Amino acid sequence: MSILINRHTRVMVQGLGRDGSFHAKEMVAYGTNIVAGVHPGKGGTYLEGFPVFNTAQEAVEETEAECSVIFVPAPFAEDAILAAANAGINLVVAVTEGIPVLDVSGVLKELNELGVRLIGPNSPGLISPGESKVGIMPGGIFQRGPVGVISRSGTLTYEVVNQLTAAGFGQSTAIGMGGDPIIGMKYNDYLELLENDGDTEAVVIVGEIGGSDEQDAAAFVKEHITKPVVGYIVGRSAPPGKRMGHAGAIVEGASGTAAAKVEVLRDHGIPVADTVEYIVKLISEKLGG
Amino acid sequence: MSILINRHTRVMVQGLGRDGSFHAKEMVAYGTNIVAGVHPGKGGTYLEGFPVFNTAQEAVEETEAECSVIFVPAPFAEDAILAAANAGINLVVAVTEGIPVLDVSGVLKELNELGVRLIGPNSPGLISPGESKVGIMPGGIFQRGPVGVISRSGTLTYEVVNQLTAAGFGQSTAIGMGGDPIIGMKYNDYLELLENDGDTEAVVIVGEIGGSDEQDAAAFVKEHITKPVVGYIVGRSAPPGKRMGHAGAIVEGASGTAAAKVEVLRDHGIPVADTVEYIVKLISEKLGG
Amino acid sequence: MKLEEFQAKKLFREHDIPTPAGIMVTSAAEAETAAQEIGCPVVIKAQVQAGGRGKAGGVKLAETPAEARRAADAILGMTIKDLVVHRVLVDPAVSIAGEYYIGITIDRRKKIPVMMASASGGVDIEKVASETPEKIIFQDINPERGLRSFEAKQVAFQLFDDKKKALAASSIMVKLWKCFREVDASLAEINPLAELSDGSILALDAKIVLDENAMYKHLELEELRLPTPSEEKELEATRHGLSYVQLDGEIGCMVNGAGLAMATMDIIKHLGGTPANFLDIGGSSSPEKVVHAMELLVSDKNVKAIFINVFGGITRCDDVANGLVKALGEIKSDLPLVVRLTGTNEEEGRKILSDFGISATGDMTEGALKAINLASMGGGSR
Amino acid sequence: MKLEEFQAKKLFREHDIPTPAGIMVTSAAEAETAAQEIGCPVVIKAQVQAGGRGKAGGVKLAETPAEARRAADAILGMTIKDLVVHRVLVDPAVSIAGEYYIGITIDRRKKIPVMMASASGGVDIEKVASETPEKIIFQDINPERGLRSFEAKQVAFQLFDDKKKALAASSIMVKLWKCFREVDASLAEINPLAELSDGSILALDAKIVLDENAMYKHLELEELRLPTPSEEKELEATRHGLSYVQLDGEIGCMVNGAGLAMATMDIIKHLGGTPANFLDIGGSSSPEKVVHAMELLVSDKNVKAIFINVFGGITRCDDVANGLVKALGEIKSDLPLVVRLTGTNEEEGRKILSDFGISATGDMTEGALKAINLASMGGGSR
Repeated sequence: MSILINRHTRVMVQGLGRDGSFHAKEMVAYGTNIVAGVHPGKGGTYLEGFPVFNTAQEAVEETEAECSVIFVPAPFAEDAILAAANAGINLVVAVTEGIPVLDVSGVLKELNELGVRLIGPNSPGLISPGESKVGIMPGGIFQRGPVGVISRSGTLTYEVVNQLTAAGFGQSTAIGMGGDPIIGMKYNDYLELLENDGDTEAVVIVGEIGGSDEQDAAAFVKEHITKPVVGYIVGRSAPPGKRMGHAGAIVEGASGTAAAKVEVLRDHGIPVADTVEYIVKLISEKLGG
Repeated sequence: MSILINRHTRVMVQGLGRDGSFHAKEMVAYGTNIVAGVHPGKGGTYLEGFPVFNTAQEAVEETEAECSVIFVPAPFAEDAILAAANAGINLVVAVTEGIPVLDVSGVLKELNELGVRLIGPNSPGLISPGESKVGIMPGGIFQRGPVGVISRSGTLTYEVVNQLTAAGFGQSTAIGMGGDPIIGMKYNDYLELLENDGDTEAVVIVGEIGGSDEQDAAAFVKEHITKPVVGYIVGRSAPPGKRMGHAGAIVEGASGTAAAKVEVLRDHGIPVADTVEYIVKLISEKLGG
Repeated sequence: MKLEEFQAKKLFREHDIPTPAGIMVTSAAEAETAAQEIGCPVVIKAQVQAGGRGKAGGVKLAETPAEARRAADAILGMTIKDLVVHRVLVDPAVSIAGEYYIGITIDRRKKIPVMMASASGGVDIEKVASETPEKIIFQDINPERGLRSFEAKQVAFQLFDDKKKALAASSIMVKLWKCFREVDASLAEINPLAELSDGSILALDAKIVLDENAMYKHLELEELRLPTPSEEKELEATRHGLSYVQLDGEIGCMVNGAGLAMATMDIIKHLGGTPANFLDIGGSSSPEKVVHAMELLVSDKNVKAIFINVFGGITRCDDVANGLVKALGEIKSDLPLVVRLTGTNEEEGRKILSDFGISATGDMTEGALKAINLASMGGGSR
Repeated sequence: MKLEEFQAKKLFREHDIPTPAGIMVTSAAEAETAAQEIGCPVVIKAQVQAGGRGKAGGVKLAETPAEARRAADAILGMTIKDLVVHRVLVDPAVSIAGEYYIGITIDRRKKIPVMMASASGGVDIEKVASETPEKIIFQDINPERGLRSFEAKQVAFQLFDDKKKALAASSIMVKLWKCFREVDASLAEINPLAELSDGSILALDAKIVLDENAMYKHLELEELRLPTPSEEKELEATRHGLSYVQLDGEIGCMVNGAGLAMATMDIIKHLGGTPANFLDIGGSSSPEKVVHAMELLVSDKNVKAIFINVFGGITRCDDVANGLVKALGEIKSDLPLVVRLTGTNEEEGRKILSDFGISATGDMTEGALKAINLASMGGGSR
């Protein structure tokens, strides 16, 4: 088991430019069940054995794809996400960085109406080790196991996962939610799924400055989650008002600081690690590894 | 019994200009349970004993109005309808004539989402004789009784009702759906309600050229309505491409002609009257009056 | 409000929809100059709001400016479906490789705008719709969200295999929607949407009908109104708060309410007469309105009798009667007149009329019959 | 991208939001001329992207053009919250009867824009929000439908009893939303929205922050960018595909990935060191990028040691190592350097570095500690 994706999930790739094509290959190599690609004008061709279509609608009709990963450049990504959602895809993973925030807000309204889940935008995707990966995460460092990882970041997730794997703690599913101010699914959505996932025994929340998602997660964990949860928040040394790489990583107001987040997590009984090594230690305590 | 409105229905009036004020008085005189008026800047005043508010939201909060009738001029009517619907009103009657068609289309999307019914626009309103009238129909000619009347017109409805009343056939509820190309509720919506109304024993459909609502009604009657239904279609002598008063009364394509409508109604077993007198005769046959 | 081709193309250009760079002219001499400016060959197209211009000889190819002059001379003044041609459009002739159809209209049943597209362009789309409906692709448009790029692409890739052409067509579709929405159209049509031999896509013809209800938002578009003589009369009526459509019968009708006005025409026809017009004077009983309405009826030389049919609802019959009396005092006409008056304060109203020498009836059928008889007796001396 | 007051007011005016007709100037002499043109009294306002200008002496009233000159002279060159004042806005002074607040921002939790309004304007709205939250009215905005007139009126009638004022305010709210939506803002604020003694309502101050993600849609707005010196450096980094924020510590950091870059700063601080910057070089290993990144670090005089922290994911470590070697060959600096390299093709990458004389570590904490030690030993000679 795992959440959201497994080896059977029928995945399509939208945007087969340089990045999209490269990662499509990587996903196929990892074992992801890629059934279709979408790229206007490339309809009728094949890539890595999967057929490419001109439109998302055609791709879904022909292949019954159920999940789509978006590599389309920012100016066209909104349209691509809506195309996927309206074609019948039920999980969209938007890797694209730089989609205007108000556009994402509008997209989410429509996706909610359609009952479609969105991961990202500006997300590295997600992986259920040994099953499937959708996005750009480096498959090699992941290992199947009992830890769910939910993060707002890419490389930091890899750092955390790498150390977990090295210490013998594999992952059920690891998710990069995306670094933008407005994103689709958030901690609480994933926490609920991980709580109900038979393979997951503990969860790591990797947070950062900006917004108050970590605070929301703390309250949610206290009320709804029975499995052990461990937190880690970066950006303690970030000055206010400055965007730290991610569009969403900017301290505005008191609640957006790392200190505030750490405090709320701890107040809600969630141990917070100061370093990546300490995450492993906390997980090891919880799981008795 | 009656449909949509009765003596208990809490009605508010939006737009208390010359027409709105006049008809508000007429409604009060008829016995309609007017609980509030809405007119920006007139908040805090009273008209005919009911309080006036600056916004629909305030009016609904304070008076629990459930039905609103719109007399606001066309350029502001879209906003007024949305204000009512978002404030919690569940039946909006738009008397206003001349709202742009595309704007009505957008309004209906939102009203559907909110689960709010719209009568009109460009509607004379509706009346449940002896109970309540919402709109501009002349109460005096109506009489309580077993006939439901659904019409696309105003004065023609009065003509029909006048003769029905004179012949001793009162009305359960009479509705003017509105003369615009896009309107909220249509024949089928009303037919379904009248079918389930204990007081209604027969229904008169008053149709006209333009669109294909009468054809849709014919199919619906055949499939879903057990009570006797009588039809009457005007505009037999209307030339194609010309707007006959109502924005919606224009023959475009073969299905919009009176002849086509009469034929389909008859094909579905609905007798169609050639004159108003003949409507009364048909009803009298059905109800044995 | 229907726009002529050259006007619709102007709106298209303002919305970045590619169209031939044509020039509208009103004389043969100007057509020659325009042809020189554009470069021959050119096409001379009659500007009338009627289909079938080509068959009627209203579209001609010209290889030289002199030919353009002759063609324009032949077309200007021509009558196509009762409409006299006052304007021609001089368009550069293009080399057509394929003809397609795109149109956006209002679907009354779905209560939303709908785009239709077809690879069978250049012909009567209603005919395609009825004979080979499978050749038409329908795309619903959410009125709040508009036509999105992905929706347009879904349609365009069904028309074109080639990426460049499909993307060009989908871009035109989205722009056509934007134009439709911005001007509050009830119809916007490109027929044909042409694929030229160089692979480019452009709107070779253009049709736009504007929503009369929305004209208050678009005062600049009001200036595009080019009414035909019969529309001129309807417009004049509109300015006086009347709704008027001229027909060719003998009984002039004046009615309060559009539905009742249609019913009045129908009963006249049903009883063997011929209605001369549709005329709705609305709910008000203002004498001025009635005067204008009477003037409209009297000015119609076919009218042999007048039937005034009023149902007093909110409007009281006595008010209406007073208005009528005042109006009739101002109108010089000996056309026979039948008045039917019923509803609120009917008695009072009839009394006012009878004091004026008019005996009103309360029954519509009776009134109609009386008017028909008077008309058949030859009507008044005029 | 934060706009200065005079820029935000210009956008407001373009969206028909009433604001004082002020003039932005960059010298005291121009301020005097502007005051003459506008008519005294005027207000001279420092144009800096910082709150609390008034308290800092950055806003002065002038009764005569000469006074305006003196005021501008005093304000220009002043430093407010580390920002030097280069521009002042000369606004006509107005007679204020009341101060209100309107702002539109993005609610990350609700994932929609939200309007806030308060009768307590002219003060720090965050303070009002935390101390007397009941004084703020919140209005959700549907991102697809925008702020509608009826929603604005619901808010405006809570601020104003008077119809004219309420309708003026609600109209400003709708226009503020239109401005917000059209320029893709993440914040648009009027504080104060002033009621003048003549009963009119206008935007006395203006604040707009634009969404950097949306700048590709608004190339004309890019020209409004007036970076401070530190922003200039950040912008230069952005042009090279880097994400850079300068701090005031001693350890220059270069990291791939924003989250890991923050974690790197945190571990340095956790271990007792001070990070000199945030620097994310992204996923690519292009030597050019690394060269620019090194130049950024070396140009910071506070830096005493450099810590390069790379986690090879999709990017392979050997590629990164090659890039580093090439880059380091081009950069002249004897700052001590610590490289941490791990992930995909780690072995190959470390070999390439060690051939170049750099012994990379695989552990982030170890690398950070080493950099801190090197920095505390005084760093390289510069």
